[in-house]
Amino acid sequence: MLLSTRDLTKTFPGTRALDGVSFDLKAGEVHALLGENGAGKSTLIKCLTGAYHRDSGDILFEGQPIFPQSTLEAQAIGIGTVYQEVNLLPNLTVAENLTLGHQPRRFGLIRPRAMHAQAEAMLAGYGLEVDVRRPLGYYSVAVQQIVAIARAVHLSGRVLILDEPTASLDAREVRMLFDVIRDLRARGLGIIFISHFLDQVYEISDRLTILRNGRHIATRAAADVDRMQLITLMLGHELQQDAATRQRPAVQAEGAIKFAGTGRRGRIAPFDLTVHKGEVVGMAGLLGSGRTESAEVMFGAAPTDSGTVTDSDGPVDLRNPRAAIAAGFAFAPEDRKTDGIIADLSVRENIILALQARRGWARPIPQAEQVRMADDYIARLDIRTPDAEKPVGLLSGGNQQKVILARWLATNPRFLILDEPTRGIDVGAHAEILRLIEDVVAEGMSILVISSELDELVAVSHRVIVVRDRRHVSELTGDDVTTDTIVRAIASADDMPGAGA
Amino acid sequence: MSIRALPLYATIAIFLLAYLICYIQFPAMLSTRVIGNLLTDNAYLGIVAVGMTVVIISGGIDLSVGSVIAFSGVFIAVVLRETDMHPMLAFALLLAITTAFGAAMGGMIHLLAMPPFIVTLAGMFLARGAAYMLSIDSVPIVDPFYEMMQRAYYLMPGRGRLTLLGMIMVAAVVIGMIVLHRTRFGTNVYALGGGEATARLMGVAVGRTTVAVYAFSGFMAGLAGIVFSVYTSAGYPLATVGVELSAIAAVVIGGTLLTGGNGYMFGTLIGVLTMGLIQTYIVFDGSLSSWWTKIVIGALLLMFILLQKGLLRLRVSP
Amino acid sequence: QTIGFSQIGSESGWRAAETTVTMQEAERRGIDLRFSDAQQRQENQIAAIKSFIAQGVDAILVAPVVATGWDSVLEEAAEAEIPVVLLDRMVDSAPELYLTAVGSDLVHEGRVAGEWLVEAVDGAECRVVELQGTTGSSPAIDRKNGFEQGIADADNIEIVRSQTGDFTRTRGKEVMESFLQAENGGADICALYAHNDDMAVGAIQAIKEAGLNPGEDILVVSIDAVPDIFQALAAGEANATVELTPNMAGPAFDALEAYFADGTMPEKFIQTESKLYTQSDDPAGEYEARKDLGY
Amino acid sequence: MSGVLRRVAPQLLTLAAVIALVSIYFPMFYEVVYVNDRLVGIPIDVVKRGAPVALLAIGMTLVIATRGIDLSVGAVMAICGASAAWAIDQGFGMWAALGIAGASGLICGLWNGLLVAVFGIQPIVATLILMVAGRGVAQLITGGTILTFDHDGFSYLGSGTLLGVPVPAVIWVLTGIGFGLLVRRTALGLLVESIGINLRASTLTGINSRVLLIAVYMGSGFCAALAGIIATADIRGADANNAGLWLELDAILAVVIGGNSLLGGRFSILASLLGAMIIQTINTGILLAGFPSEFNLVIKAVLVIIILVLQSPRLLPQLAVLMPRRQSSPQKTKTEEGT
Ligand SMILES: Nc1ncnc2c1ncn2[C@@H]1O[C@H](COP(=O)(O)OP(=O)(O)OP(=O)(O)O)[C@@H](O)[C@H]1O
Ligand SMILES: Nc1ncnc2c1ncn2[C@@H]1O[C@H](COP(=O)(O)OP(=O)(O)OP(=O)(O)O)[C@@H](O)[C@H]1O
Ligand SMILES: [Mg+2]
Ligand SMILES: [Mg+2]
Repeated sequence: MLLSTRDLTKTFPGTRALDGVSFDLKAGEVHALLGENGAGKSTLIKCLTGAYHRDSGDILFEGQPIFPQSTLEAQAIGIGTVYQEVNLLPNLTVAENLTLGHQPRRFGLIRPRAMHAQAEAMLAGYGLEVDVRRPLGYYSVAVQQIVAIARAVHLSGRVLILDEPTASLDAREVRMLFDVIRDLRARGLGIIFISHFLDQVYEISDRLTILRNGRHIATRAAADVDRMQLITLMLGHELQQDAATRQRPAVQAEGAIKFAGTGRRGRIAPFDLTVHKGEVVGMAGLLGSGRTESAEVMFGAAPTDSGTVTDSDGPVDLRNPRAAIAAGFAFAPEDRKTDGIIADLSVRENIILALQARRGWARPIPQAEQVRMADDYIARLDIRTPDAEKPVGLLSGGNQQKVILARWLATNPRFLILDEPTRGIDVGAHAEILRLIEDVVAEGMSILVISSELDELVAVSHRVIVVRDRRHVSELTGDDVTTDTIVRAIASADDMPGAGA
Repeated sequence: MSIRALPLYATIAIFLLAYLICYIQFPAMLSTRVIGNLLTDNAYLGIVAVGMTVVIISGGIDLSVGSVIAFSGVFIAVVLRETDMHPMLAFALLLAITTAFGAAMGGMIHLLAMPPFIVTLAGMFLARGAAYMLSIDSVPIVDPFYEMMQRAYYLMPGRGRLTLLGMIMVAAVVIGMIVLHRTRFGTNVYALGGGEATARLMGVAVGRTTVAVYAFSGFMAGLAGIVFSVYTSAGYPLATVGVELSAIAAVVIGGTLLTGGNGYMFGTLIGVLTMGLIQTYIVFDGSLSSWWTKIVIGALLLMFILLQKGLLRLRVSP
Repeated sequence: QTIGFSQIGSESGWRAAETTVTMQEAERRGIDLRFSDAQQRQENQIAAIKSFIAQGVDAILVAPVVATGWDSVLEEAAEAEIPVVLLDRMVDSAPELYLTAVGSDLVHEGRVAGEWLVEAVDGAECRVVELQGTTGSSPAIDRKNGFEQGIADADNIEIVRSQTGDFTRTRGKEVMESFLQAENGGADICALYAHNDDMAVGAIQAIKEAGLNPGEDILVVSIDAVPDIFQALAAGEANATVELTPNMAGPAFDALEAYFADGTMPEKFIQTESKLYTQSDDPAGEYEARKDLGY
Repeated sequence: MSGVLRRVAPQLLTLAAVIALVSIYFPMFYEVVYVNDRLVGIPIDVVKRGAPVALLAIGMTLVIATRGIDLSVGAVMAICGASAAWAIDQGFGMWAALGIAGASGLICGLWNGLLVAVFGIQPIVATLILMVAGRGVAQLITGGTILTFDHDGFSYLGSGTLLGVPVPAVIWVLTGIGFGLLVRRTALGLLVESIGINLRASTLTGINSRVLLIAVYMGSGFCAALAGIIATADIRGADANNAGLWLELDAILAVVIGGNSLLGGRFSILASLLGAMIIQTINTGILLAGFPSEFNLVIKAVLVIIILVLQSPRLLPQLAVLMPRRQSSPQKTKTEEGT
């Protein structure tokens, strides 16, 4: 065994994140770690790499017990890790991020040129066009993720750990990553791979370990479990399969919101878009194509500098998010850590925050009402938290996403913009969120969904807008909404006929 | 690289512009005398600002430096008065003390997870208090070695003096540049300023770096104390009150963000010279009452910062 | 004539008055006075003097914040042949580095205050509390020493408490309150000695608020002779003050004039009078005479 | 209520410890007597003398909760004191003086708030500007002198008593209660904490963070104005140079001793006020103890360091474990969670 744990236990106040977990990683295998949000996957790897100190249990590296006190020690024995959220430093250059801690030196001084060459070499093979001298923060989340992977791969002499590395990557980049992983596996590394995309799990993994509520449930060869069994192992029950049957209520004609020539210089070309009441509009495109920018413009987070927005009552004021919220808009952003959650506030406070902001400071929501709302949404969205008073920053990623959804649902908006709402969310919650979208749409809410998962878009959208190079290049409706057509629209060099750009 | 350096360019441009304006009003401002004075008079500030830059880039702040300078002067003066130690030995002893003092503050910040602002504020009280306990009176330093250091200057054409003290400051800046931009420690400092948790996950030895950062600042404050004691050939427990704020202002004018993770050592030198320029301009003008002096310093400070922000916005937006 | 004046700051009313008087004197004599405020920092003063030299002024007045550390800048001025006159505080540099110094003897001021107290209590037991100036400043040190010399021979007088009041009214009042608390509500205190009038004025308020009569229950003696203390003297709430005149510039300009005219070297130390004022010295009149001097 | 008590327990314990320490040197500490219609005693002195720092700490708590800091409060005190004294001197009367002083404080706060919220200048730097220039402004008003006045109504605010209690103490307690109610009985407290933790996310949630930030700095300016009024009324004169000198540091210290994080977010005004009283007890204790002045700073520094170390986030949990009252074993938490 390359790396194994015996009876690993880790407790946080109010939560037992790991409960006697035993786990083995062999050399030359890709071992997927699976489980619902909050199952303890990230906690397990953080204990393995010394980022957390375990309460009890053993960690063995090649049969020898190790006691990593810091990630530095883990790196020293050849464990490279990509942690769940992009964990590099945006203020350092790409090269500095890649080489931090092992910069080439002469007489104790860093040699910048050699450092840049080394960084470029580390990035070769990922098909990235970046200037390693630029600050990392200049690049998109996807680029940052790849840089993080490149760094971890470089550091991984023996073990590579990837905690949801693909959440913000598109298909092409995932393919490239998998090529790298296969290559490393062939060279005898042990690789731990965490993902909520079961397709990817089946594509790359040799074995699977399933955690639930901090406990080890099963370890199987990937070939021995089928998808349904796997999901049942993860959830502890079968997945209700009603989301697959697509029966959407027809969109309503009145109450549409019309964007005409809306745009912002340098961010997104002016576009026209009409969102009907009770309609789900999907938005597809490659990373960096301008989907988030579209959403920000539509929510007033990046105010428009052209065009008009109207509804049946006349012009809609979208000067800033506050105005947009007053007009009944809502926006669950892509980067929940920096744009979404208020980490130190409790789940309850995070849920009521948008509603409270809209009511104004002078009319506080009564405590009892707050508790009722929080409990209600915790139950409805199945948010895994010991209680409503836990700081939201301590929840697992998927549950944080649900809290943000709850925050916006609490304001009962008429137009809800969801930017990558299911990123990092487990299969169970994924299905729940899709069901939720159907529910609120049935009540007449309009929704714009931005997602890199085309299956998901196809499953929920009435209509899909395809974005490329910061322009809305085409619009697919009705039976045209299939993964195939979307992929083609994204890839095609010229605009499809009937494009609404 | 160039994007990160924009604030630095803006700072340099504003400084040159300001100098030009001063020159037009008072041609004597461009004499070697004034330039020499600018370096010498701000030597202690420049040195302490080098340490402060490192601290601020690491995401911290060091309020103790002004008191440490005062302590250093008193310590050296008392040691030289009471013993017949050679000044160089006293310097070494002092630098060991101030470095250890800085390291102790860094250790507290790291081990007890206490905010730097507060730890160094306590350090500021402690160092000043220690200076009082050594002597409440100002203690003159009479020592041939000191006289030698004071007289060590190169007379530039135009009777300007390029002094040893000024050169020590320039050397400190150069060392600071090398440490910050060309060592692993320097990159770790930037990493720490970018985000401590992330830096830790990336394998930066956060504790060691924090201690080293404040030790470096303590060392520089000690060095500034030595320079200051040469400058005034005395130790005075009431000296350099509020210098920490001047140093912070100089670092900020130099384009370093107080939030940490961004900035350049060279910018700090420009910031220090800018502060010196403001001071010189006010003296040359000579018509400001005590209160207008304060208001004008504040207003010029504000102007520099707003200009810098404006320039950056202009450059970034298109 | 252009003369540079490097002032310490404006930390007290007395110093503000000194600045005003200096400016008035300069104007009266048609001197172009370049004023620089050092905000209480010696390094600023040194830099200012150097800038004056670079500017090429005809003479420099300095009110040095501290005695030490002026050698090299004074040498620089001497090299540039610019005469320097010290105002109200001394430096410990070689006398040939400056033309003259105008000032009062701080130790002497303290001694005058002490001697007044010895006389006033006339042999009776007296427990004195002392409000010191800013710790480490030369007036605080010298006025303390002087007072102690003044009462050295009187065994009946004893300083029982001594704390810094930072030369300010607020702190003077606060510290006096704690003295009163600590000394049996003030019943055990016979006299107060304050290093400046501002602290005395604050302390007088504290004494009144504690239900005692300043000037009677507790004798009050202080130094500076600012207008407000004369009001207190007139009201019988203070007993004595030692004058420190803010007109240091007048004698300084006189000396400079003589020097420029025919190279007359003035005395190295021009001492101003440290006059003692008590309740019997027409305090109301003195107040009127001073109140517009910019104190 | 028990939540509040648990929050301020460390501060209460510290205060008790400091009082105990002082009373070793000064056993009469607890003696409070009623003479001449006023309470007299050291605790009374502490609550009276602590008024400026307590008032500043109230505003500072809010500013720090937004992840800012206000270095200008000392200078703002001087400005407001000076304008009040000027108004009295001009014979505008008490209420006009109070109005002018309060308005000056609000304007100073507005200035800081604009620099921070609109121009995006970092709080330390933005308020440093007013810290430097503010004293100049104050001296401009007083003309560099100590502007004295004789007005019994106004002096009452500094040295009067209400039912035996010094008026400054009444003012800070009422202000503390007022601000406490304002932030906790409305949603302001939550919104302030929110922008302090994550400004960007809060703005996206629809909080008017710009206006809120400005309001918070204005609140701090207002508290500084009250402190300035008290300081001026106390000595019946405005001392532009020394009023509130370095008090910003004591105020920040009070907020931190109150267990509030300098990184913004959760805050407790009550705890900050206790912090201010801890500091004032130390200050008064030093005066009473009768050490030579040159020891003052070292004693204060050492006490503050000890307090901060004992309250530090790393040590506090450990100390809690040492106390036998509630060992939080994992098992127990588990069952609690289950029920
Ligand atoms: N620092 C922390 N403090 C307190 N609780 C924590 C902390 N980190 C994680 N937890 C809790 O531990 C449990 C496991 O979290 P973990 O992040 O390991 O889940 P995960 O399996 O990685 O979930 P996801 O798929 O959403 O990433 C969760 O209940 C979470 O709330
Ligand atoms: N692979 C890449 N190489 C270089 N730059 C990129 C790459 N991907 C994105 N960028 C740049 O990153 C910036 C922001 O990307 P961001 O992900 O925010 O765009 P987006 O339209 O929101 O993407 P998404 O469609 O994933 O939401 C853009 O300026 C884009 O040009
Ligand atoms: Mg995880
Ligand atoms: Mg996006």
